Amino acid sequence: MQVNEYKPLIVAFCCNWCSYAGADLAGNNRLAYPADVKIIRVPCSCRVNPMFILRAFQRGADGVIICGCHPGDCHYTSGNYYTRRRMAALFSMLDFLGIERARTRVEWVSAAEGAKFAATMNDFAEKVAALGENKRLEDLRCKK
Amino acid sequence: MLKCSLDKLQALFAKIAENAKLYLPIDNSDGTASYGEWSEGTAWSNALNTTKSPKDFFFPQTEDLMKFKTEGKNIEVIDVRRECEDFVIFGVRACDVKSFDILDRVFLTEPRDSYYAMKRAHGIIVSVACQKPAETCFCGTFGIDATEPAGDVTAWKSEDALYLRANTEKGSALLDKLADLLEEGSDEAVTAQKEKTKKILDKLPLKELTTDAFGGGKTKELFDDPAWDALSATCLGCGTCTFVCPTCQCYDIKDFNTGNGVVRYRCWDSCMYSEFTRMAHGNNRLTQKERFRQRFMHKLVYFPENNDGMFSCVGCGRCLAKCPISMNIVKVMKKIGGNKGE
Amino acid sequence: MQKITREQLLEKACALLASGEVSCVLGWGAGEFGYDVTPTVFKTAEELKEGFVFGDFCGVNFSKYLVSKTQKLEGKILVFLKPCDTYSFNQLLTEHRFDREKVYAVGIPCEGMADIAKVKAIAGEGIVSIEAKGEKLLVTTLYEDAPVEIDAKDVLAERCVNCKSKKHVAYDELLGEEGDVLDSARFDEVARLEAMTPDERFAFWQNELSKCIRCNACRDACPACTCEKCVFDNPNSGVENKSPANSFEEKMFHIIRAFHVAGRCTDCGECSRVCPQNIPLHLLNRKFIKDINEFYGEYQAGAEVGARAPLVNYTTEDLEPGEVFDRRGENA
Amino acid sequence: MQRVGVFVCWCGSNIAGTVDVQAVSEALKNEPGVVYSANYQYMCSQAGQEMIKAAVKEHRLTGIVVCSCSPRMHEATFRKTAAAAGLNPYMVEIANIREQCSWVHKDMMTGTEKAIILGKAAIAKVNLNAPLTPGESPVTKRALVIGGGIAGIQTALDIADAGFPVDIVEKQPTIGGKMAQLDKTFPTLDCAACILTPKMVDVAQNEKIRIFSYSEVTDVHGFVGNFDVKIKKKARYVKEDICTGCGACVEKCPMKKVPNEFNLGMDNRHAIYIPFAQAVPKVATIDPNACNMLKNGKCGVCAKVCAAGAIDYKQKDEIIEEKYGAIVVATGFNPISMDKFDEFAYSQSKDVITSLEFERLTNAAGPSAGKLLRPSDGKHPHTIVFVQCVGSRCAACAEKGKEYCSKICCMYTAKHAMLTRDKYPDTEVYVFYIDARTPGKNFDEFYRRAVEEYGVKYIKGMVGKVVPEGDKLKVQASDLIANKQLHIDADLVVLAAAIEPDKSARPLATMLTASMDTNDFFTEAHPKLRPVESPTAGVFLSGACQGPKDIPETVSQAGAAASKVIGLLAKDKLTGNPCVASSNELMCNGCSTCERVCPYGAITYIDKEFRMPDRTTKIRRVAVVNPAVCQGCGACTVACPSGAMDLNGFKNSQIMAEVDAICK
Amino acid sequence: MENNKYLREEILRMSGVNTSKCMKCGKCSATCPAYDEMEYHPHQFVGMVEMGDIEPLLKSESLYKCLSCFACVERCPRGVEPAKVVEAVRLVAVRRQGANRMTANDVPETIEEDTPQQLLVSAFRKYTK
Repeated sequence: MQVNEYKPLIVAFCCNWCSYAGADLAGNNRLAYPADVKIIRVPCSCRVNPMFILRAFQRGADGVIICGCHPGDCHYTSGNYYTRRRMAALFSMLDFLGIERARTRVEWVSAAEGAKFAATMNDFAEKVAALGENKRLEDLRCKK
Repeated sequence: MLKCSLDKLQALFAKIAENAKLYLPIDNSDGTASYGEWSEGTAWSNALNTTKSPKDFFFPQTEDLMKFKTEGKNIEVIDVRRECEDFVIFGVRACDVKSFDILDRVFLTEPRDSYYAMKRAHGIIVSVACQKPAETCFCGTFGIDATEPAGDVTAWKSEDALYLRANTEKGSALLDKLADLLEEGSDEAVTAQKEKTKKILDKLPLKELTTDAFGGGKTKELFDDPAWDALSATCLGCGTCTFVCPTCQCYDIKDFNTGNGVVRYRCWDSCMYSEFTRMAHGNNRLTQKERFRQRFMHKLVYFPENNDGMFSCVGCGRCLAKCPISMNIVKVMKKIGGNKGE
Repeated sequence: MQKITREQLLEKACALLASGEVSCVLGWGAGEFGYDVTPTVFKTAEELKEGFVFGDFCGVNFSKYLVSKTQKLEGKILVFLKPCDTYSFNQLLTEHRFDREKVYAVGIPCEGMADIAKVKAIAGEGIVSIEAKGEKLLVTTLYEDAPVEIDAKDVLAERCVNCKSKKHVAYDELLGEEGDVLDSARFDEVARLEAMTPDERFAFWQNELSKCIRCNACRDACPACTCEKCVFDNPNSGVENKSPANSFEEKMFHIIRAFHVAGRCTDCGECSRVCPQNIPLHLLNRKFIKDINEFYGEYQAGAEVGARAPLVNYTTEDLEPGEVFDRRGENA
Repeated sequence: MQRVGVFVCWCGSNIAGTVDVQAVSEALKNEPGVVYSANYQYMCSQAGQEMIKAAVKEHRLTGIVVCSCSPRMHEATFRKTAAAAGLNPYMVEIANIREQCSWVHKDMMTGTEKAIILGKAAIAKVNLNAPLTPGESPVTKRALVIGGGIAGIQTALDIADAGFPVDIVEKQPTIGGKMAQLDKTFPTLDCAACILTPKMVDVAQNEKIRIFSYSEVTDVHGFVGNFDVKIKKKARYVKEDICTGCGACVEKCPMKKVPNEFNLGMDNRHAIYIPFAQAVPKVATIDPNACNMLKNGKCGVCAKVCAAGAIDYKQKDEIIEEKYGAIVVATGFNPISMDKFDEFAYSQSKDVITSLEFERLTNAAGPSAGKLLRPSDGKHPHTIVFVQCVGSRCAACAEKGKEYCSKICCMYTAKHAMLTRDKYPDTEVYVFYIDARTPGKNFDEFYRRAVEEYGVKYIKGMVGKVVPEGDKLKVQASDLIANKQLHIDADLVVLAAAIEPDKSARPLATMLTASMDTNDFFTEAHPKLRPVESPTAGVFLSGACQGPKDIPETVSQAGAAASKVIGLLAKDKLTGNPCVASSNELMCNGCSTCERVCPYGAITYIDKEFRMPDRTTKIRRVAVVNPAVCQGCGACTVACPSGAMDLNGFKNSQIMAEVDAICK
Repeated sequence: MENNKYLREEILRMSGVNTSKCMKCGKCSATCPAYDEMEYHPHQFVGMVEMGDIEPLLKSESLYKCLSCFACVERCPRGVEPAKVVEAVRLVAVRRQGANRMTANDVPETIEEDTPQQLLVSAFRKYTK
């Protein structure tokens, strides 16, 4: 019997000004990345509440990535600096609880970095796929 | 009276576990005990009581009631009730056994709660008499004899043997299955054991606590007692007392949207919470004082009023041990009503 | 150092009540067995003389009560603050949670409070009364003929063994001598967990958090959790939940709670003290504190009023979230 | 419940090539709230838009989901369409099925599946959308310029030129700033006073401009278009409107030994003084710390000699309250203190001076009337050593120097060296440099001229120490190219001190809630694209307060800031972005956490009375977001522990609904 | 060159200095009191270690001319700490030869009669680690 190839579900939060535009640029340049990466547009990476990340895992995501402007380039001047601290603390805590490090990531992608966006998503999807399904932060009720 | 030598205890457990799941108090690493499923080698805890009461077996903290699924404009309702298997709860103390009577009053009178009833029908309770009551114990206040617990089977533990007596048909059936490991025993050891325990029960610091001031019909007298203010002044409004209480039975029903359908479940709720029984018009009890009063008035006045004088406290002492601010029913009983100044 | 006595506190409280400086006293009320002390609002000298106690079981952090009590009670409130409580006191002031003018804070030195579980482990069950005698505790039980003598040092609560400071950072008046900020080993246990493999850590927390009964005692006792409405109680927050239906919800609650108090938690240890299931919740908070110290420089919440907490601050040179792990190295 | 219409765009074959648009619109038909679903070749075309408008009418739609290209492309288009159909424009959501789906996936099945999920997410979001209306606020047509140096002057002139009233607040008794103290300006070597003072006069004569000299801003409230500012006009004990600036009082004042700050303390002034001849306003000021009359009530000479009767010893500080639509910060810079640089013997010898002091020494109006004489003995120096980068690019110790390059020193040092050699060809001039940085029009040519035509000895290396010995300064330095240690007996050592923002900038930034970097330079809204705006709306930056700058740069930035101000003041009303944060006051703790992360100072606190459930009332501090100032980043929403703060258009519930839909 | 790379890293590790911070201003050498005695000067130590050109330094007498007065450390505007680099190179040289540059017996000949005892003691502390 053939086993279905496991494909991780990835939620990508992208800031409107840099990373979402970077994702658009990846599209313009037809740079492929896995279809299991789904993007949610937020005004700024600092809009991403840890609750959203946990929610995604609860609902079946296998990896969550947050993309924002490069430090210093934030449209709102300081949003991504807060993101950087919040996520450093949060990811460290998830690691402390024994949740795999490779399931979460923060990446800075500018509006000009379509190639970086695609490469990042390919790499992230690969790393998450290597971990297999998210078992440590899953909610069985939400499984099909 | 039947008897099983203590060195055959594990064999006894194994025998029980052949036919039904067996749950018993197990020691935790932090000095507390909690109910867990027996598997080979699992030791029975000596602890007086578990932190969480065994009400979980019949009325778990969360319990799925049903599921819905929407497909287009149609709703499909899925019954999640399943016939459950027999199970044995071993080592239940007198107070906790009594708590089941109280829960039965709530869940088994019409309209019967089918979820509770199902589990209750399949649960076999093996109680065990207390030998080392704690300072927080006051089951005597509610007429419970710690040395003579009810249940399907009652057990007494002596130096070398466990004495067993079936009280119900379910109990007899259980003991019949264990016949190979049991022998006839005399009452003497048990009587001696009881006498010894009674001496300690007589020394308990809360021995004098009475329910004289409480019971049905006392609402008017006690409701506006000025002492409620001071008693409730520092209550945090957490649910610790209700969640460790063997008799608290309030629950909330909630829907959880899984994305693939909705699970309707119930979970324990606490009258100490500000959201408790919130309705369209808002909350009934607006201050912590009113919520605090509700909990104790319910246990000591309203419940007996509706249940032939049965108090809905069994004196297990869990809330005395666990309340973060050490406020509890005993302090309430001493300040409210006739016990004042005692 | 001279230990502070009940009589000293009583005298102070009665004097302040008599002078009209304060209208009530937030203090410790006597219990049934010597260890079950209840925080109590005393309004008269008579009430104080009858019910006020002070001893080795007065661990309650009163700071949080000030949020509601300064709103509800008329006049000034006298509150006794141990060194660790003063940090919470300051943090609440930083967050404008109560009116400083309505509080008269008396700092009292603290040699550490006892953990009743540790007392029981030594003296056994059935404790009827506990009496302090110098550095010793005399424990009378149902099962021992003579009182059991215990060294108070041997039964210190974990948070007191690893006390971070004997210095009061806020008070109107200080009784006794001022202490110092201490070098404590409070992060050792966090470091021990960090050194485990992820699988071991997962197993550890899975086991601990599975005990959670969501009684909310940790939240309701926490001086940092003073939200008018907690997100977990708010049907519109999207994370409202009343009971841990499964292991995800257990983790969710504790992760979010720890995150919400990160940078604001003063490490007073109330969460672990009140947990009926003995879950070492303080380790989650300490993990955040340790990380913040390591990533962004030492920070003690509540050390000064008005300080900007690390998670609402930044520098342009902060480390990247990915570097957190590079720095710690791959363990396992 | 929303009535949602779904419109799937083919975008020719751009989308339809890899996404089965028919299947997508079919699949989305059954989603909750959807009452209409269609697809069309080009949704953004006239016909496509008409189709949407018709559907809104026919199906009484309350929300629209367009599955099409990126919202960055056509969100505005479809919002207009919705508005034209009578819907609130913010009831539109876009599912990006082109850039983020059809263009990155090759397989039809994959593309279709993903497009359906993205569509579901957009539907889930739009179901929770609420109509949003951008707020409007009026604009006070008056600008405030803080700082009266060349930056402030140019900004004020340009704004006034466009017809808007401008006030300049200057803390010194005169405007003019640092430029007034300079002698010549690089690279053209025209005299600073010759080009600056006419501008100062223009300011004085311009009817649209008011000058508050000897004044400070003490309080700022409000927001873009509506600032309420308090200005403290310090008592100068001279009635400004009466004083003619004749100078009789100055001449007669017996208190003559007050160090003259305009000449950096290298000579003295009187207790009553006019900083320099071309001061604007040309009005005398009494230094209260030096005046005998003010200190002891004895003297009163100036009052006696003043024919106009302008002296008023009883004058008090005055607070002026004014409303402004825009604020320009032009607080400028200062050289850093040389106290920590013991190795250069600055505090040991009068003959070790800073470059600004050198400017005064060579200035005709300076202490030596323009003759280059040693401050110690008034002799002509024959060997002069210039040291660059004193305190600049200094990463070793934050208390000592600055990590950044001060940018102007290379050029003014070349100027000083060149002018010295020009006027006094017998002087040996050494310049010790680490790098000579001369990017700028005609800058490098200027520096090369100093070397090639004027014979200034540029030595790559740093001075290690300066030791005064007799009337000489023993200079020990490195010549890195010759690999030698040099020992020079110098007569004068000139230190190119790093420059730092004026000390008044930090408290001002706090008042303005404008952000600053670690060096106390104001931060610009975007380093490349919005260089003259502060992140705080309505606050603009001009000159060296934003970073080290020379005069040409300062003037061009001043003009840019002015044009931004004019653009703002030209509007009668400001329309905000409706996707702003708002606080639910019932849940707000008033803890100030959100205030701390807000980059715009959009959050303030009020004490509000609440009726409690138990019918008592309680006054609580709660946050209020000013929608005119908030830019909608959402930093506050995550900082808020109680979840009281939410962001319109990107509410917690909306984002979580998207997450749910995607993960389903 | 492999060896040099290793050596360079070792020196950087031992000294704790980041030589790449150097801006080549020469202030260290400008301030160095032993400059004239040295073949390679403080800034050259920093520059040569950064380039991995370390062998000449190891062979140079300059190593022992540095007085460790730390003037260069004090004056460096970049916080590079050249004296620590010199010290580290010196340590490498001493380790290579497996002994100190001089033995105690070599010392008396080289000192002047009025050299203070204090100087000898501190010199010994320094050079016999």
